[in-house]
Amino acid sequence: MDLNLTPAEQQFRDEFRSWLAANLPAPEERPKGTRTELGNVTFLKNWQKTLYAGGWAGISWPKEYGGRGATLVEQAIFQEELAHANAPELIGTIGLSLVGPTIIAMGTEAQKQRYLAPILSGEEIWCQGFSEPNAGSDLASLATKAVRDGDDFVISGQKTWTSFAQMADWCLLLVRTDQEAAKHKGITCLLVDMHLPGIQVRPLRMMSGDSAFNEVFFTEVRVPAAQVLGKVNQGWTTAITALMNERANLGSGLQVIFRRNLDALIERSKTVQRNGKPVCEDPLVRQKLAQAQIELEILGLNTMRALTSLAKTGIPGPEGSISKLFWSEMNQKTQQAAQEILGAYGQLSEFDNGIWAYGYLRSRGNTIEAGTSEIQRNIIAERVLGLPKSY
Amino acid sequence: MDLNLTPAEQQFRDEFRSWLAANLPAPEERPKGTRTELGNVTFLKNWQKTLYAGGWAGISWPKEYGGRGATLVEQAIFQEELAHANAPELIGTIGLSLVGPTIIAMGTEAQKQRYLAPILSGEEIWCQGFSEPNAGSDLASLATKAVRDGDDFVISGQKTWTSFAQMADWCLLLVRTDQEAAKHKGITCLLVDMHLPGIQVRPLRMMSGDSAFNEVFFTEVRVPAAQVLGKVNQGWTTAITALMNERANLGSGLQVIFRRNLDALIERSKTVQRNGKPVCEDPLVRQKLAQAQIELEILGLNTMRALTSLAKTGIPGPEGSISKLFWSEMNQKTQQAAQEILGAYGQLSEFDNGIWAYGYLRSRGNTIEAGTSEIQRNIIAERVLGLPKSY
Amino acid sequence: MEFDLNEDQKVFRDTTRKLLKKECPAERVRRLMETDTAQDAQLWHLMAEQGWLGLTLPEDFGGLGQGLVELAVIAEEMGRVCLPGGFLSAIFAGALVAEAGNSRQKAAYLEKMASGDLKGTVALLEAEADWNPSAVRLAVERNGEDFVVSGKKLFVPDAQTADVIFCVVRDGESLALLPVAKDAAGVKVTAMPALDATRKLYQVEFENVAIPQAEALGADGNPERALRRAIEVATVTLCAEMVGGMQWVLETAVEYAKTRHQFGKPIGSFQAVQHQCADMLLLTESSRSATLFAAWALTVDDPKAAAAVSIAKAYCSDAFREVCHRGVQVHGGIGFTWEYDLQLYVKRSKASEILFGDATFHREQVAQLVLGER
Amino acid sequence: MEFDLNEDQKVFRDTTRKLLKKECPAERVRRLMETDTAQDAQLWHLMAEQGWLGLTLPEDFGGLGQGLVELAVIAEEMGRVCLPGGFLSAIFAGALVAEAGNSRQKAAYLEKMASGDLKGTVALLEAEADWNPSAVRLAVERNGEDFVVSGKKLFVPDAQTADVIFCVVRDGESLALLPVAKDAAGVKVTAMPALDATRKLYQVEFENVAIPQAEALGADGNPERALRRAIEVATVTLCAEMVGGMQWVLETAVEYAKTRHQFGKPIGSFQAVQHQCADMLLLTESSRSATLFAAWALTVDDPKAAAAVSIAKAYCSDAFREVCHRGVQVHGGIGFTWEYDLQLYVKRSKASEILFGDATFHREQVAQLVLGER
Repeated sequence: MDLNLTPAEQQFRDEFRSWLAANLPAPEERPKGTRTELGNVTFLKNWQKTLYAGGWAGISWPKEYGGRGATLVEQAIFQEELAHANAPELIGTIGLSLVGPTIIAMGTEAQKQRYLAPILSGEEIWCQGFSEPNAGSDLASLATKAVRDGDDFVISGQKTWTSFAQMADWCLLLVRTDQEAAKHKGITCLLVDMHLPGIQVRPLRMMSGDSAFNEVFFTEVRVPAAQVLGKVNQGWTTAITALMNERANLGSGLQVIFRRNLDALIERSKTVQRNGKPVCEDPLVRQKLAQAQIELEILGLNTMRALTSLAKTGIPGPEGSISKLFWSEMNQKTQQAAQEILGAYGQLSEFDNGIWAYGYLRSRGNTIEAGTSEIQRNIIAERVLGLPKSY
Repeated sequence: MDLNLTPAEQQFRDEFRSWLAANLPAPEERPKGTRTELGNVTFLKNWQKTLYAGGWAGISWPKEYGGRGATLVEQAIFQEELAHANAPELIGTIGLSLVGPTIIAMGTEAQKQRYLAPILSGEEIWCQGFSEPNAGSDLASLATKAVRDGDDFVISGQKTWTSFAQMADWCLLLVRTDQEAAKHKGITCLLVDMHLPGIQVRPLRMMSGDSAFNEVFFTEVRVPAAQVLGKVNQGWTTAITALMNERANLGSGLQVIFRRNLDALIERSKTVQRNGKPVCEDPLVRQKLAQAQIELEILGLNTMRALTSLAKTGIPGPEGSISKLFWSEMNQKTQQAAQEILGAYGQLSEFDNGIWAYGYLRSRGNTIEAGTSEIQRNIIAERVLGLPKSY
Repeated sequence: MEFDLNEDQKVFRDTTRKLLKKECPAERVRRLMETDTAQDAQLWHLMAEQGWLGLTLPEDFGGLGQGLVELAVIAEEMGRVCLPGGFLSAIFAGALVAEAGNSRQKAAYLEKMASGDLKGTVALLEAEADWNPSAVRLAVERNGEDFVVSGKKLFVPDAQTADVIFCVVRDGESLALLPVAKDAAGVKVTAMPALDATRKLYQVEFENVAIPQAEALGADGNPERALRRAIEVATVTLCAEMVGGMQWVLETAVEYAKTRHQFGKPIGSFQAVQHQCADMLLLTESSRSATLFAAWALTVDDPKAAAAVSIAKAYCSDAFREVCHRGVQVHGGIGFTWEYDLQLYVKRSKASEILFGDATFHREQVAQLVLGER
Repeated sequence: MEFDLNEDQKVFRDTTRKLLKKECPAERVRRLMETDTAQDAQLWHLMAEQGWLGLTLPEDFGGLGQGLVELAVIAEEMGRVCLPGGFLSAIFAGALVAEAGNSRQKAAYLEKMASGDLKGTVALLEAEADWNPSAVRLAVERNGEDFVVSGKKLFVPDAQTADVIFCVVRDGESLALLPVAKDAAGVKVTAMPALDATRKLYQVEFENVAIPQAEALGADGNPERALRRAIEVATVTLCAEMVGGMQWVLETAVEYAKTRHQFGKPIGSFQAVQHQCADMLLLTESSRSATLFAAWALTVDDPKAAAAVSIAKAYCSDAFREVCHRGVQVHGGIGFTWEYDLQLYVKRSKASEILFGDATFHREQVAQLVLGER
């Protein structure tokens, strides 16, 4: 039990901090708005390229695949330093934290050679085609089908909730390849070129007004059979690996955003007035700010503990569900607290660029995306606590 | 929509109020402690007798069975006036609100003649033998069996969570009379003399230290077949009627206790000090007191609405589950608020006679007794909202 | 004692529901929220025609003289369809004139308000967004026969479509209620776009706007008390609207839970979903009880009326939000989309939560009452 | 960076767990809670023998010189068996002497405390039951070479079995920490029976009790700072104990949910029960993270240590209560009985919730820190 950085970790941090100081585009050069706004894509791809050129891409990926071969702790330090420096978010996050590790774990050597480097360099952006309109929590009931035709699979169907599809070059796609098998047994995972004919992407507007997600339609899309990741009809294993990677990584990336958000709220509480005083002097507001701080700190600590455990076992496990549950509910509570603290101002589009109204609405999706809270609790109950299956 | 009392209701209230003023034993004559402490039984039976003699027993029971034949609203007024006068609680509550109405609904004329009057007069106290160690939420899986032997049933088994069993003269008992039938189909309801040989009552001590409940053991207890209430093997219907009566009545009786408790808390908040001031000046405390007040007022309003509806339909329905859910969770929140408001004092046995520590612990049973919150939510979902059955 | 709508009220409810279902479908709400004012002349005309705009105004001045329970009945139906525009502002302004106006002023405003020819709103909030009338700081000056006001009000609903803005200003120890024509010189209305696009908010700036003192409402009475009473009326109306919103969300979620299948079963057969729905029902019905009681208590001037209004608003503020949260969760992803109508209610719930004071504000009012401080 | 117990710590944990399971079964807890003091000479002897009483005390004074993580490790195991008696008081008193005492005082107390021959407790709270040292009002008088104290302290744990009571008094602007022999003339200890019978509380009255000024701890340093530090040590110890309690409740509830059948299935297959258990795990693990971090931060004097302690206590206070509530609910009726051991943890959770400050108190400390007020 030692939460100090080791000398090696300190050196890593110092090195990256210096590199950032020298290479981070000045604030005025950085784009406004979210990663998924298309105007920001070129800038963000270039930023990934710069990171890659500096040796700061795929921190915990093996060196043989172009990563830095660093530890998971260093991976976390990397995230933290990006946050401290207020650096832009990474656009290739699906590739970096989900597809890449899955290809490393399950891909052929040829696939590794072909796909990993462009993820690191920001040349190719990935998306993840899992959810469907009728396969949400029950992902294994997915219906998008791929029929073998000579050397190809021919894909037809629809995916939804696909982040980054509007700019993605590739998709990690789950398809049904055996209609007869039990539902978990007939699924295959394909690496699909998003520029192929027959693929249509339609942005899915959320209640918060933006379109971070998309619907993706596949109409007789031909993909060579060599594009299978893992084995035919054994894609469910690939999916679980990818989902656990997603949950393990989502939390640590999001912490950055949560920290900035809470800091902004704390500062705001010093300027918004009620009863002739800044609201931060109101005992009720103080309790809410403190609770937000407490939960955010604990999220960080839980993440560090999980990281230590992951570093020992090597495979992300169902503990990711605890983290997912924790951060999603924490952010909802904190966004609600922000609304209560800021009152009428928190709902205005032109107050702090509307981040509070947006943040509140967006947070309602947190307990749904990447597996609903209900699913996470089921996973914890059944896979961590060993309770009998509920269905 | 008129929440004013009608002239008749006002007259009822005034009459009862005057009667109470003239007949209520002086505070110093009343027993301390709970209804289930045996030393208080004689006093409380006499109090019921006095009410009966004055015409104030079985307010909404039909006149032909010795009741007052008053409306459900008047029944509620009766409860309220008892509360305002700080009158002792009614000891015969199981008989008055659960067994009596069930006998009226399902009993033979002979049973009505035999059992109803002594309930009203307080001469005979009833208990309700439903739950068993292995039949809690799943009541229909009860195993206490009654075997027909000539003109008798011979009962063997165990009941638990039986309030008032230690002083009861009679028990409304659910037994299994057909081992072969589907579990809801083999149950019979019996009216059992608690003084029969083979019945043993053992108090069940709760975490709050008192023994409001009992275990009741039946060893070859012989009961004449004429003691069946309703029909043999159709006791499940009787049980449901009784449970709905229980839920419909529990809420309005408990309101009295909740009101007194909250009033005491409000007064206490004016004397307990923190930071050199009474805690009632602390904004956090004020929010908690207000929330308790809000929920208690709404409990009263919900009860009034349910009463209006019940008066029209005549049969208590699954809405009782809403009330049960509401008051049980309300009381738990309020007791927790009391603990937060009173701090260290709230845990002392010798501060306000230990009512706060007791009240907190006792409240933990609220979401379990008379049907757990999980069961209530299932009932609401399935029987009120029409959602498909969960199991 | 009868805690239920009477037969007339039920008929009124049913016809209102039918009418609004037809006249204000979600597509119309969506079309209106994209406009600058979310106001619809045709719907406004309908409301006037139905007598809704003057429902509780005195019959002597063109109203129907109904009680607040009737108002709550229609407001609930409006909430159910998420009706956009200025009905609530009209109720607030109408109640203010009815409470504070002398007979000349009532004659001047109420009939036109009831007929829909004059739209009113009330400008109360300032920089602190505090709903307590005693927090009003914008001071008025006296100049001869006139009041002169310079300064600004914030978060004023429907100011752009209003013909008259009743501006609450401080006149020393007292308040003054000034009817200001929206088009008067020196009045500037600027949009304050916010999360709920179905009820638009504005900043209203006044620059040396003169109003004859004789025009101020309630000058011969107690303007603050009249204002508080009007706020209570509007608050109960809002609570009823919120109950209607909850009811829609509840019904929609239950319906979805019955039809959506996952793992080979309707999701409504999963306990986690069942329990969310059960809680939604409990919250909705409890909100309805609190609101109907407050409406009745205000109508009959029950001594518990002020407490009842704060109890209703405190409870509804939390409940509508919680019902919407649960509604989204039951739906999963689809409930989070722009296309699905649930989002309209989520936003309405959020705006309603703080309008006329949030739960914290009203709990503090309740605390003052239970602690015997006022 | 490694956020996990090291191998030594894990071995220490496992042997402690095994030992306490054997030496402190629930029957013993129940027997002890029925006694006046909940103190057990044999268990005390065992703790001394194992080095637990001096675990974190300096080696020069008979301690083992271990860090607070090690202390947290054994405290968690103690919490798991709901160990009754004065261990926490011993830790508090020992930390106070270690932080505030000069070397003569350390020599006088610590070795005996570590060996179990001297039992200490700290008398801090007064009528307001405020854990903030600056709230101490009981004033001491100076009389020649002596401090003289008259007045009373409340909610003092384990005062009846203590040999020495370190009494915190006000000496003008400063605090004084007076070691008072429990049997000294003028000292009167009266039981304050409370909900958790496994940790007894007392009122301690002082009537003209004189203590040589030279005996006061920390007089040459900053007694308030030393006291705060000792409170932090004791608070983290308590948090670890709470985590152990949560772990017991979680495991017991999960085990019950696997074996108890209703409706023909183990109740652990019902979503409602599953979700309660999942929440219990989340609360327990998060409490453990917060507690271990606070223990580590205090040990290495991390600048975040004070915040970490308040974060841990605020979170654990809520979490232990919630875990117990859920534990009872999962069990149903049986979990509410006197005979079932869950009740011991429910009561312990309630007492621990407020000991060393409740969640509200610690959130206020966190607020002061995040707002940069101290």
